[in-house]
Amino acid sequence: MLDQSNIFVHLAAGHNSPRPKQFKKERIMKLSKLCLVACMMVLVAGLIAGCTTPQATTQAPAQGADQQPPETKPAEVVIGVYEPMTGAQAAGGAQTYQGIQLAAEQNKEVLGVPIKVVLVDNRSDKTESATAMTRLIQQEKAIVVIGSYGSSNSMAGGEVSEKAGIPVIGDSPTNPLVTEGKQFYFRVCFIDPFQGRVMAKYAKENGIQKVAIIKNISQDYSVGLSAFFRTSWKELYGSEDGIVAETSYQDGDQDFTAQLGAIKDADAIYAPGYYGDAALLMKQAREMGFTGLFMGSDAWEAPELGQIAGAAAEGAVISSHYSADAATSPDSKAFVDAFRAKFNETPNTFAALGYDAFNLALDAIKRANSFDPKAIRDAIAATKDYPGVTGSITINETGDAVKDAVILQVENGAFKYLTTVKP
Amino acid sequence: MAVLLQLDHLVKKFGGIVAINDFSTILHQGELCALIGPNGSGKTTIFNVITGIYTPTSGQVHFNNEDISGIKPDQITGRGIARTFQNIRLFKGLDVLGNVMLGMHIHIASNVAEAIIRTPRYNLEEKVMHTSGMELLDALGLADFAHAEPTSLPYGKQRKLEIARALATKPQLLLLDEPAAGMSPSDAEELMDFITSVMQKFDLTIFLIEHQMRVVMGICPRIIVIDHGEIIAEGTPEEIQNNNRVIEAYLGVETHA
Amino acid sequence: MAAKRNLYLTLVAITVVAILLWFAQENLNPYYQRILTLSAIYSMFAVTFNLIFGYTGQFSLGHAGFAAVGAYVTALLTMSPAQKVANFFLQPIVPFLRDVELPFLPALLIGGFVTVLVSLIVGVPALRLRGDYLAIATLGFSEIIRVLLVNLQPLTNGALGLKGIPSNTNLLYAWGMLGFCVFVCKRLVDSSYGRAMKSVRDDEVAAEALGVNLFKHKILAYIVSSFFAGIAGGLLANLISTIDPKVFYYTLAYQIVGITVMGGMGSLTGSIISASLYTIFLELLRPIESQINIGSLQIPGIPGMRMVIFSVLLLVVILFYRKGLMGDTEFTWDALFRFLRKPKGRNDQEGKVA
Amino acid sequence: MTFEAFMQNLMNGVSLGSLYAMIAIGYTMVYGILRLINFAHGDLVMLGAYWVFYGVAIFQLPWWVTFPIAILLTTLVGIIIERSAYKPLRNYPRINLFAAAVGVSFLLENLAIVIFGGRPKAFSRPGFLDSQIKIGNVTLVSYTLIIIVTAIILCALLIYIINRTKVGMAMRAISKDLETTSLMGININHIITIAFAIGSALAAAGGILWAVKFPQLNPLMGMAPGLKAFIAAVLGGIGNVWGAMIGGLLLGVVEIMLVALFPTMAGYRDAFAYAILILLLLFKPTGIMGEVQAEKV
Repeated sequence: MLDQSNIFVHLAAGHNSPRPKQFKKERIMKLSKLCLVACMMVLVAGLIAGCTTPQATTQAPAQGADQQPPETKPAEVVIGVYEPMTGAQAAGGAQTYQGIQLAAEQNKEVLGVPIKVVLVDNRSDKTESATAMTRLIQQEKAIVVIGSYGSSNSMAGGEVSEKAGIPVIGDSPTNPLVTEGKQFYFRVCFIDPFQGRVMAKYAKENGIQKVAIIKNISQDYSVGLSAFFRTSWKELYGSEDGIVAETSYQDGDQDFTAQLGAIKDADAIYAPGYYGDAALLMKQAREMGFTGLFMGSDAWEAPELGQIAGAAAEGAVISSHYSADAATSPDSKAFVDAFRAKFNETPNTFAALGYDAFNLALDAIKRANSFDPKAIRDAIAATKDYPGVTGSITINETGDAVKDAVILQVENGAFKYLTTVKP
Repeated sequence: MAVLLQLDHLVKKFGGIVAINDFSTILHQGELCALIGPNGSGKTTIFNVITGIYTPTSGQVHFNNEDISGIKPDQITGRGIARTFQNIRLFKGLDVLGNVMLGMHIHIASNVAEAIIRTPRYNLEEKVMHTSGMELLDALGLADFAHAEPTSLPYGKQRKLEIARALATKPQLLLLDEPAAGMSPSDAEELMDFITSVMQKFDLTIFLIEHQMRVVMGICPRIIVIDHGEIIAEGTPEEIQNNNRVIEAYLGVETHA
Repeated sequence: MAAKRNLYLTLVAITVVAILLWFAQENLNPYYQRILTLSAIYSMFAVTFNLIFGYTGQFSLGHAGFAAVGAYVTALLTMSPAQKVANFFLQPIVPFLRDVELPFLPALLIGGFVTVLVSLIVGVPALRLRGDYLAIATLGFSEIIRVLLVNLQPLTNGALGLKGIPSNTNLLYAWGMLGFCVFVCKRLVDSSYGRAMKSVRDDEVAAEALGVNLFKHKILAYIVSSFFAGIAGGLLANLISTIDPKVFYYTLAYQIVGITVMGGMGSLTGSIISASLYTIFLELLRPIESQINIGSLQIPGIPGMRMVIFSVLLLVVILFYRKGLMGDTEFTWDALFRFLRKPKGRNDQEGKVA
Repeated sequence: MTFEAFMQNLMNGVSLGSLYAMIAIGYTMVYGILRLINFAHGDLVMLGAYWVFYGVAIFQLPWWVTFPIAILLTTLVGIIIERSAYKPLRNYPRINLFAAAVGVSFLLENLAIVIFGGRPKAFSRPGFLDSQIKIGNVTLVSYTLIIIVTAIILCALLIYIINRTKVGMAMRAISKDLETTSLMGININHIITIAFAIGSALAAAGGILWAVKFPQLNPLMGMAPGLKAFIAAVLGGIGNVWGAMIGGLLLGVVEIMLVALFPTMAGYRDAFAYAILILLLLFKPTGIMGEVQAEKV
């Protein structure tokens, strides 16, 4: 049907020979069609494979788990990870994954079965997050999933895992909506209403009288925290009068001078958002002569914040989940040391949360003594005083962790532990 | 004979440049009139004003005793004026028959929904368009190429196809913009015969732009000559040939004419 | 004769596909179901973009906005009042939106209609603009919609987005809607109105001189295009069950342009093939990012590598299949038979015409 | 608003606008010649900034060495892109070129994520750009003035090149009619490559100054400036260098002033920018400085 030698002759003829152009075009058309047919075949083959093989493997762990797990051991147990490795939130995803990698390295097996960690990139995108979760559950046969940095991604994944009945442990999605109405979604971090209150309380205790809020209006995280901060402020101060301004910016904005121009007379600026934006904001505020306090949130925590903002960041305070300085328990210290050894840097909140989420999953499997997702789910839900490196974790009835928050302060470009706030 | 087209003191300016200056003439039903003039003398601009591509700066265009100056080109086509273009403008994305059938689109009665559902009325209309399109192509000697790409046709046939496409709109007045441009003298002559035959067959009035005087001498009873947007002469071929201003305007321009 | 044969073949093919879809719906791994469903949704985006650009020549980049409107309307209409109240915990939802709850299909159609209405606000004035100016105006429009979605909290819940949208979209709905969309587009394109649309694309001046009302036909293509793009958006919302304004960033429109060009401008078949390949390849490339073991050799996965390779593939297709996978040809039974029977003969024939 | 506040905002707007302008003139030049909306332009901005980062952070080079090298490297990338992705498509419909530009932009962004990493990086300003200047009650950082001055110099230079040099004349000829120009014995490929090189160099310069003003680098940092510069170019009349300059300044000032005057409406800022753009296009479809191109019938 197709003369192979001819194809190469004509392709080799290249752009410079005008004569066989018509002929060449035909060949290329033909080639393209063959490619198409091939692709279709791959698709069909994939579909057939999908229909038949995986079903067999799913049953294995699940069924075996129902009775007596240690006797009928599956060949491996898959822990799925879906994090934004590309796209706008790639930074957070990468940090979280470092923690997970370390945890996976330290724990090669659970209940005597080797662990396989499968990372799937969710591209910081809802559609991809949903597909990624489906892949982890249906294709990779994960029995428990870790993820994801970014509440928006987590919500998309949560819809899929809920239907499939696979438990998920969120590492750092702090939006209350993530676990709302979900039986299978948990998290090892506190949620935004608490975080907002922590900062409002800090403001009150440190004599802040006038605050301005600058939020990233296109990020659910930032919008939520601002609202919770405002609510708590009102409770603590009795009125909203102290909030002298509330203004906003959008993803991609880097010039905050106009927003800052309006709020020169505030004692403090509360700007919950991602650290890249926050660093620029502080720098510009200081350049414009603002001398008050900067207050931020857990997403500020990154070594780059100090590097980007330089002197402008000095003294800024944030609420966060964890501090390597406050690592008092032996576990925490060991974690920090191991992390430094592996990655040559100090772990930040997200790495620590990833580490905790992974270890909590293993702990739940052990407590359930089973590979059955439902049993694991129940074990996670029953978690009480789990000694994580980010603090003691107790899962409440909504699936959220009840735990301490820490307040950190930027000192010489790094985050220093200031105090701990109980829930 | 009834007046079909009446141009009253047309003026068209582009910025400071006057492209047409006080142009007036009358075309009667069944007339074949030529508009000639040197390059850049404003011939095509007059066509563009008549067909609504440009609105006149001042003056009016009356067609069938209706003032049509300033209305949109497609509405003017709907009133019964069709045209061809100097540089052939066929639709590459449609085949030869499709180009002709497009010309009939203006007369379609079915609406879009009917076209999508393919109601009996639409199907009938489509069928009528198809057969009359084929008839038209047949009459102009293009039937063999009905499903060819228009750009694959030889040059002369592309010209004919443009005329066929214009005829499909069922015009009373046909404007031909240099139909013989780029043709050899013998081909041009043949085309002119073709035009007269079409004119009789379809009961048309034709207004025709030509660059070379010689081409229209034989067939046009009346010739208007313009230069710099103004009429410099009007009359029978003989009168034009002997007009001093015309000779002056063309001198040095038409060395081979 | 041949026409009748083709009609029967088409009917048989539709039946077979319908049965296959139904079977897949019941038995296929949900992961593959999701990929195939997404393929259908992206196909709808590509087909509708093809209609407005490939057939009518209007470079409209407003698809992200169309999809957003369709998605939000459909989502808000299908969510239960309780779910909506739970969602809007920062600022309560406006009462008239809180209390409506409609079945999926009517909600989808309403989503499509609302999309048309909203798109006309910019379409009516902007379709007078040509080429790139139209592109930037529509792109700006779609960004305006996104900004409004972010800011109008009582209507849209702002950046928090919506979650818990009933997951109504399945294979049958998605492919069924795609079928409906292709049917309408194909019928339109093949009709007298379609010829007029193509004439507008090829040469506006000549088209107008032949009595084609430019605006009417542009707006016609624009309406049909935005209607189905809105429906595709609604399908997407009910597939992923949660949406927020970031889903409808303007880059979505670029993706759609890329897919459509890959498939071939002016080929609906091409759009569908290309959209499906796009979705499938994105998934097929996933293993690249995980650790690969060849014997004792371990190649660590590089996160992000998938997207690099994918963009290279995209560029290769754009650079080497310059007319797209299908050019401007459609799948027809006759072409299939010719392809199967006499590939050589077809060469000669085409050579002659060209 | 007090006069000082107004001046402060105006200066901030002009400095932001100058950055837009610098990126927009590269955009508009490439468009003028090839009628190509080069969406990869924003990613060249990103590359320019990253080269400087690596030059300073890894190789410890002084800024006056890194800046030219970064511009040179970005120019090289621009030329490679033009030769490998755009040139082969020159005789195809413009939509193919557009799709190729989207593909290139996609590739550059994803490559940057893999190679540079997704985490934002800190860009350290050279000291002389970091000093504070106080004029009355208006506080300025020296880079603000340097950005404005650089933008004006580059724009003037570009206009000189386009209007006074042989290459510039050839560029103008190509933008009028590519085919005829090639018949006149001008090496089209050569000229187009030069145009791309200049455009890329401008993008790099814009990127470096962008990083000076906003010292935070991430692989997607070029998207927003790229889009804004495109809007600026369209506002000014795409293909027109002065227009791009004016469009950029206008956009910058409007963006800042809008938020400064209506702080509560800050969330709608982009919507206003687009609305202005659309309205302008409706009343003046070719932008502020664009020429009306009469179609020959």
